[in-house]
Amino acid sequence: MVGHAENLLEMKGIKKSFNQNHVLKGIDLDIKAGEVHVLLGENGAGKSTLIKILTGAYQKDAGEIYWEGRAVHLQTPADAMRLGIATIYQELNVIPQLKVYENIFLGRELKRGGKMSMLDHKTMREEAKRCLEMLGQSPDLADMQLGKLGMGQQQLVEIAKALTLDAKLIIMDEPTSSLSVQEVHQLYKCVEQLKEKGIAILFISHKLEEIKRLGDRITILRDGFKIETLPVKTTDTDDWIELMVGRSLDEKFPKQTFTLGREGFRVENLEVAGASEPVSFRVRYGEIVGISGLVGAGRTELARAIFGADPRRNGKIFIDGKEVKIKSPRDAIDAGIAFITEDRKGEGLLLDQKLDFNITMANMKKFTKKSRLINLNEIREEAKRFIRELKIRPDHIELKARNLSGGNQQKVVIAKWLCTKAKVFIFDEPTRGIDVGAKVEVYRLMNQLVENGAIVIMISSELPEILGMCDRVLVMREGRITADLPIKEATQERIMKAATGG
Amino acid sequence: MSQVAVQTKNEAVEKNRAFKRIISKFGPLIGLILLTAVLTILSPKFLTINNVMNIARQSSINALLAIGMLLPILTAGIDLSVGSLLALSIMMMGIVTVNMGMHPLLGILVCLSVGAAFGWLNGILLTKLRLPHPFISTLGTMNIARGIALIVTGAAPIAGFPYMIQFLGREFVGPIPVSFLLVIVVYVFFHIFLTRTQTGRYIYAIGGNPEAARLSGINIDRVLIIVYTISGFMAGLAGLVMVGRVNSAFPLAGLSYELDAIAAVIIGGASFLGGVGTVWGTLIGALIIAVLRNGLNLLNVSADFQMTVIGAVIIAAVFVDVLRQRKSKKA
Amino acid sequence: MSQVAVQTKNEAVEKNRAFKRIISKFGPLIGLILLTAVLTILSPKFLTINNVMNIARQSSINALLAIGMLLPILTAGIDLSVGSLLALSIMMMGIVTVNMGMHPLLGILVCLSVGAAFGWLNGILLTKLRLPHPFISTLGTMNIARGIALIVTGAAPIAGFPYMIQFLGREFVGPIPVSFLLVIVVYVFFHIFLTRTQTGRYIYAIGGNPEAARLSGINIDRVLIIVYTISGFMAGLAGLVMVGRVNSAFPLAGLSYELDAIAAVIIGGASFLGGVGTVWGTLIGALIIAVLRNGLNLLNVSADFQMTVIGAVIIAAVFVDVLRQRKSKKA
Amino acid sequence: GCNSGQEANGGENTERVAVVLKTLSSPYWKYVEAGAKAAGKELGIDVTVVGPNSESEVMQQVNMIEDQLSQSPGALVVSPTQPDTVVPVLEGANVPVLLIDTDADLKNKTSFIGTENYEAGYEGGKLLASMLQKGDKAAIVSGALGNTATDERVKGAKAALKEAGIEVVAEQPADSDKTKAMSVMENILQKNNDIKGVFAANDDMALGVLRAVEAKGLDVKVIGTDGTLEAVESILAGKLAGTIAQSPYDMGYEGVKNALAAIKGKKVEKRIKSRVEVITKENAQEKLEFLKKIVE
Ligand SMILES: Nc1ncnc2c1ncn2[C@@H]1O[C@H](COP(=O)(O)OP(=O)(O)OP(=O)(O)O)[C@@H](O)[C@H]1O
Ligand SMILES: Nc1ncnc2c1ncn2[C@@H]1O[C@H](COP(=O)(O)OP(=O)(O)OP(=O)(O)O)[C@@H](O)[C@H]1O
Ligand SMILES: [Mg+2]
Ligand SMILES: [Mg+2]
Repeated sequence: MVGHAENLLEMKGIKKSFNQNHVLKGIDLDIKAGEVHVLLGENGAGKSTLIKILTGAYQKDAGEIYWEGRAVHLQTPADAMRLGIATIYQELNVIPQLKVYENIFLGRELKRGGKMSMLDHKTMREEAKRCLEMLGQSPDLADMQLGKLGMGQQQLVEIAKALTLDAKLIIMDEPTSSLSVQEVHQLYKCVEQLKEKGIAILFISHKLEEIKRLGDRITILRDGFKIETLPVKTTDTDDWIELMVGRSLDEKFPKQTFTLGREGFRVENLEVAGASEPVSFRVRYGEIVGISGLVGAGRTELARAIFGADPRRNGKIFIDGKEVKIKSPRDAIDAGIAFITEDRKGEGLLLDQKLDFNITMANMKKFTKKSRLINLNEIREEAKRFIRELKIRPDHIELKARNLSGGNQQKVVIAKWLCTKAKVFIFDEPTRGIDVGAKVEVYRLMNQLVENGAIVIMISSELPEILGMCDRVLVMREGRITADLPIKEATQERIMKAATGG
Repeated sequence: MSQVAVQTKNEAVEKNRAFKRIISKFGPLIGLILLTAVLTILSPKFLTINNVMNIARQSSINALLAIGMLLPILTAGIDLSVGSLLALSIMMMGIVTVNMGMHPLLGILVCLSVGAAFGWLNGILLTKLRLPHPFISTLGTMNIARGIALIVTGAAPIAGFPYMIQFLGREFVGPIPVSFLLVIVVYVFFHIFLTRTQTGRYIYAIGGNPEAARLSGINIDRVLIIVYTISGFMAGLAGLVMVGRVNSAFPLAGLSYELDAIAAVIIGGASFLGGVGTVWGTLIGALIIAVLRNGLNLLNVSADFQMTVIGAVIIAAVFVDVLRQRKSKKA
Repeated sequence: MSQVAVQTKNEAVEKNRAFKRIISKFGPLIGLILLTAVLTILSPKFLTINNVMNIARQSSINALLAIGMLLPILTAGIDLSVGSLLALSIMMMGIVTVNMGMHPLLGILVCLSVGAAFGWLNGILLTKLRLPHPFISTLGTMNIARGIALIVTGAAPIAGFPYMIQFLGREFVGPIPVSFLLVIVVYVFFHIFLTRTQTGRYIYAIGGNPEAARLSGINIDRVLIIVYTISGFMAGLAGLVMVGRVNSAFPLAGLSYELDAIAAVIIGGASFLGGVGTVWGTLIGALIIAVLRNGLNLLNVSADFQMTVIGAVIIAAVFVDVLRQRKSKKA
Repeated sequence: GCNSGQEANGGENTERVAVVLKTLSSPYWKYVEAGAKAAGKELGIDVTVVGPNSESEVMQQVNMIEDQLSQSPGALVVSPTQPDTVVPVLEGANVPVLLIDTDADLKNKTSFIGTENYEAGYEGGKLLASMLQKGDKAAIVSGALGNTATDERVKGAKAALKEAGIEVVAEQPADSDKTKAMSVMENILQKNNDIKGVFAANDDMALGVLRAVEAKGLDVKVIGTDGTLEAVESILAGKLAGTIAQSPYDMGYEGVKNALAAIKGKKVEKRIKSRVEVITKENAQEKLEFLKKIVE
């Protein structure tokens, strides 16, 4: 049996299960040269698993893969790379200790001569610089140690890495999830250029607008099956959603407006490292405040400074008008602050622990009895409650966090902080990697929090969600707040202007 | 009817899963059972009550050190100083009780607190001085403690301890050595500590992802100091048992015991990368080592071959575990 | 004018930064310099050419082991077997050249290949048998190799090696010992290997993030096998130098040398978590240890204090580095 | 060796003697083993010789004694590493117990066979002093501190040197390691290049010391302890000045022989002295031939 020659890639009847969990139950997929093929499905639908089979990172249980009409066996990532498949994985896969240009060329370094000769650092550096510029980045980045960059920039390095590979197919698993508007547009441009060159792109995303903009065909997965492959341009996003979740979704941003109360949270003269002036802002009860800005604008740094995660020289923090002294995350939690971090793997999860452990770990006190022992039953019950509420799947608490899909991991991190019963919630990119249906759940949750008298601050690089869910928007640039806009006055243009300074 | 069939199938799957969970929990046990089976066949003396009690007694010092070592390893650290701390603790106890003739209880107190105090120092060096890895701080205190142990009596051993001090290492309840009962009690305590207390869980959290732990409000420094203090304390306790067994304290006691303790922890399924490992695994690790040594002695394997065999069995014991895990994953 | 001022300031900042980069690169050097200064004040004999050459010679065995050890540590591993491999390599060389009277070159070949072969075995155990951590596999081979070294000659030493074998460990070029020249050559080689070749960079990558390395198409198993083979090979080479130094091979040679090698690597600024560490740091680490031992001998520090002092200096050396880094971060 | 013993007894219930040594990983203890096995062969009994991997494994030795006792041997011959540590376990033994090489304060022991290490060290010190002038400077290279055997030897040597008016200007440990001993000696010579003699607490260290001395081309008398083959060969070659041999072979032989006597209920002397041999160039040849014979 052979594949169809007109397809660059064909996957037939792909099956995969982890232990008893049947993730893929026979998936067919074909990709043509020069097309952008989108994979859509709920969190845990098996998208990442499917592409990991394609890249040789996982081994399939059954099925065939044809490359340019010929059957291929992909045992290792190197096999796939050799065929001309480049991949940007959902989770960052970088070496923090190496320099940016070394990361970009990792696995296929340039050499001065033959196979055994020494590396050509100079050319690699030059190439890396060119590629970074193409993505709208400063070429100086090439010589930085990768670990020193923020999430967004690290993600850009991953993209650069895929672009420099002379590939026929580039797989992008939620590449824009940690990028902000500007970088996203840069990426779109790249994708279009690649397409023109006849390179195929397999694109995974939960952002429907970008799918609409970039995609040629879309394949929808549900419950381990391929539901349908449709042309993107002639179908409606609402139809996709229905195919994907099995029912229709009434509203994407369930914004609720509450009556504004008194001031609940205030930051005064807080210095974000490297900024020319300190940051001050306040949040009132009944509102959701969004913080927008470009990658590296210092939003995460601001949040970390408030939370006591980084040392902080100046600045005061007030909750309900009373100053709280915060020197460490412990102090912040005790003062009633929760910080939902952006990097779920690095800062959020214990990958080798079970879900109940992860969900309850920031609030162990609550489960500790007078005997100083922890009530394991209560922990389990509490975890089950959150798993139900946030629709985390698979839903057994015995599972290790490592074995969850990206979006479900994100939900676990959110659950951990909801469990602390804090008064102030700082969400840093809370919906990164979450599917459309689940996003709505998270937004509802925010509404609920506000309704129950909590303060909610949302850092986000996604303008639609800022515009759709917030009552007020702060825009940051270079560590400063450059705009403070009520939602009525906030338009995409005004926010971008404040973010870029242009 | 098909409904029923599905249910039965699901139940079977559930049972199968539970069975696998047990297997995977008691994984290293298989290695121990295999080893025991082989030795029972090779030597008729092996599976006698007398010899089993020998093994229980012989394993107890390492078992106590190993459970102390489990904590640093769970936090992705290590404690190389335990052997030296054992020596220093018992020398100090000897000075207090034998040379100075003070009350044995005071001696025991000294023994345990010297261990704990040096362990605390390890923790301080690591957290407050921010030395890069406990390998270095504990390598340092390993030398320091051993040096002091040698200095305090000019390298002379101390013998003739009071009965009360010898009790733990020497006495029996029926056929069972008190030292092994102590091991059981200590292990149960640590099991509860690690699975049912806040600090215990924090130890796993720190090993699993220190940054996530810190951002979840865990005071890492405090937990690490507790961890190393406990490890030091256990070295003192192991020393107490040793003194009971041999009724003497000598400054080279416990030399390179850290290796056996670490081996027990790792054979028991813990990971150097932190966050993974159990109390019962560690016990089985310690028993595997003791059974192996005892078996080779019973078989009169010559010393040079013993080394080779021990090396091979250490590898084999861990390999059995690896095979098992691989199988359980496949199914 | 203000334009110029800014530029000058920038240049100053640039210079300052470059200076800091150098400092941070040669960090452990400060510890070495401090130590040297103290010893020079304490003993007039210390900073003489003769004594410096003594130190160079005495450091060479550990320096060779340490550079081999750097590789496993860079990959977040460890190699406990190097001391035993050293012993086995030289015993085999002794059997071939002295007992069997074969050509010295063949002996050298045997010495190096025994080390490399066992190192390769370590790599295979780790990668193909998938043992959980090299601590276990190399603890196993450490015992196996030592056992075999004892068995092959029944614990008897072998003396009377041909000149060609002794050359490396014994001869001088002018006042400089050949063994130290060898160290320099080897270190330069490793510097190039680690910074300028693909495999060298992969070693860092694997230590930094093995999963990312794998997904980037790096054949991790292959690199790890190379790493442990090299470490074993260096044990053989260190053995060759040792035989040259003492003109005999004995089965207990190299006992616990792995600890000194590991200490040198870590004092030199490498991290157990992998991905961090340099060749020159390791050299300085090995020199610090040798200087310390030499100084204590010169000062005739009594044996019991020596251990304590060594422990304290290990901690201090690393602490100086920590302080320096903290400062450079602040500024 | 033990198989032939069984044959000699024609299938009868053979007596079994268990010998637990400090270690079996050095030539010295191999000689003891050779002596014990030779006795077993000659007397037609079953002899088991065991010992830990190194002399630092004290508890392992105690465990080995327990494990041997649980196999009910006819008698036990022990050379305790840390004398006090074996007392509790041996006190409970219901078979004859003989100590060799190192004595212990054990009430129920049948006999102690050997030389005190102190005495060996003292002889070594005397030998060294006899080669030097009063007022000469000497150095001592000791084993790992806390190793009772080498510590005792050093004490003995120091006493003898003091009596002879030799000044000990340096005393440094080299952990019984040949290479370390060489480095230590290089460093000692750096400071004291007028040293005339060195006492090393074992032969391995003595040979390392000698190597350092030779490299400097100095005339320094080096005395070792143990009487190993390598040391004796070096003496014959005119390099090592001398060594003190404690007759390890005899200790092993006598240990087993007297153990059998004790089993048979015969009277055994409470204290059997084994020879201390001072080996210098004069008697080295003879010793060499003896050693070569026993290691075969
Ligand atoms: N290594 C693993 N072991 C066990 N289960 C796994 C493993 N990797 C993935 N899974 C499971 O496979 C299912 C599919 O995961 P996958 O990561 O492919 O989802 P996804 O479609 O990419 O979701 P998301 O949109 O959240 O990224 C999930 O239920 C997950 O729990
Ligand atoms: N650990 C670090 N070391 C050095 N520089 C860092 C570090 N973390 C972040 N930075 C830098 O600090 C700046 C602010 O980063 P921050 O993460 O706060 O930005 P952000 O607005 O949250 O953007 P992102 O979308 O990337 O999270 C960036 O230029 C980033 O490169
Ligand atoms: Mg995914
Ligand atoms: Mg951010």
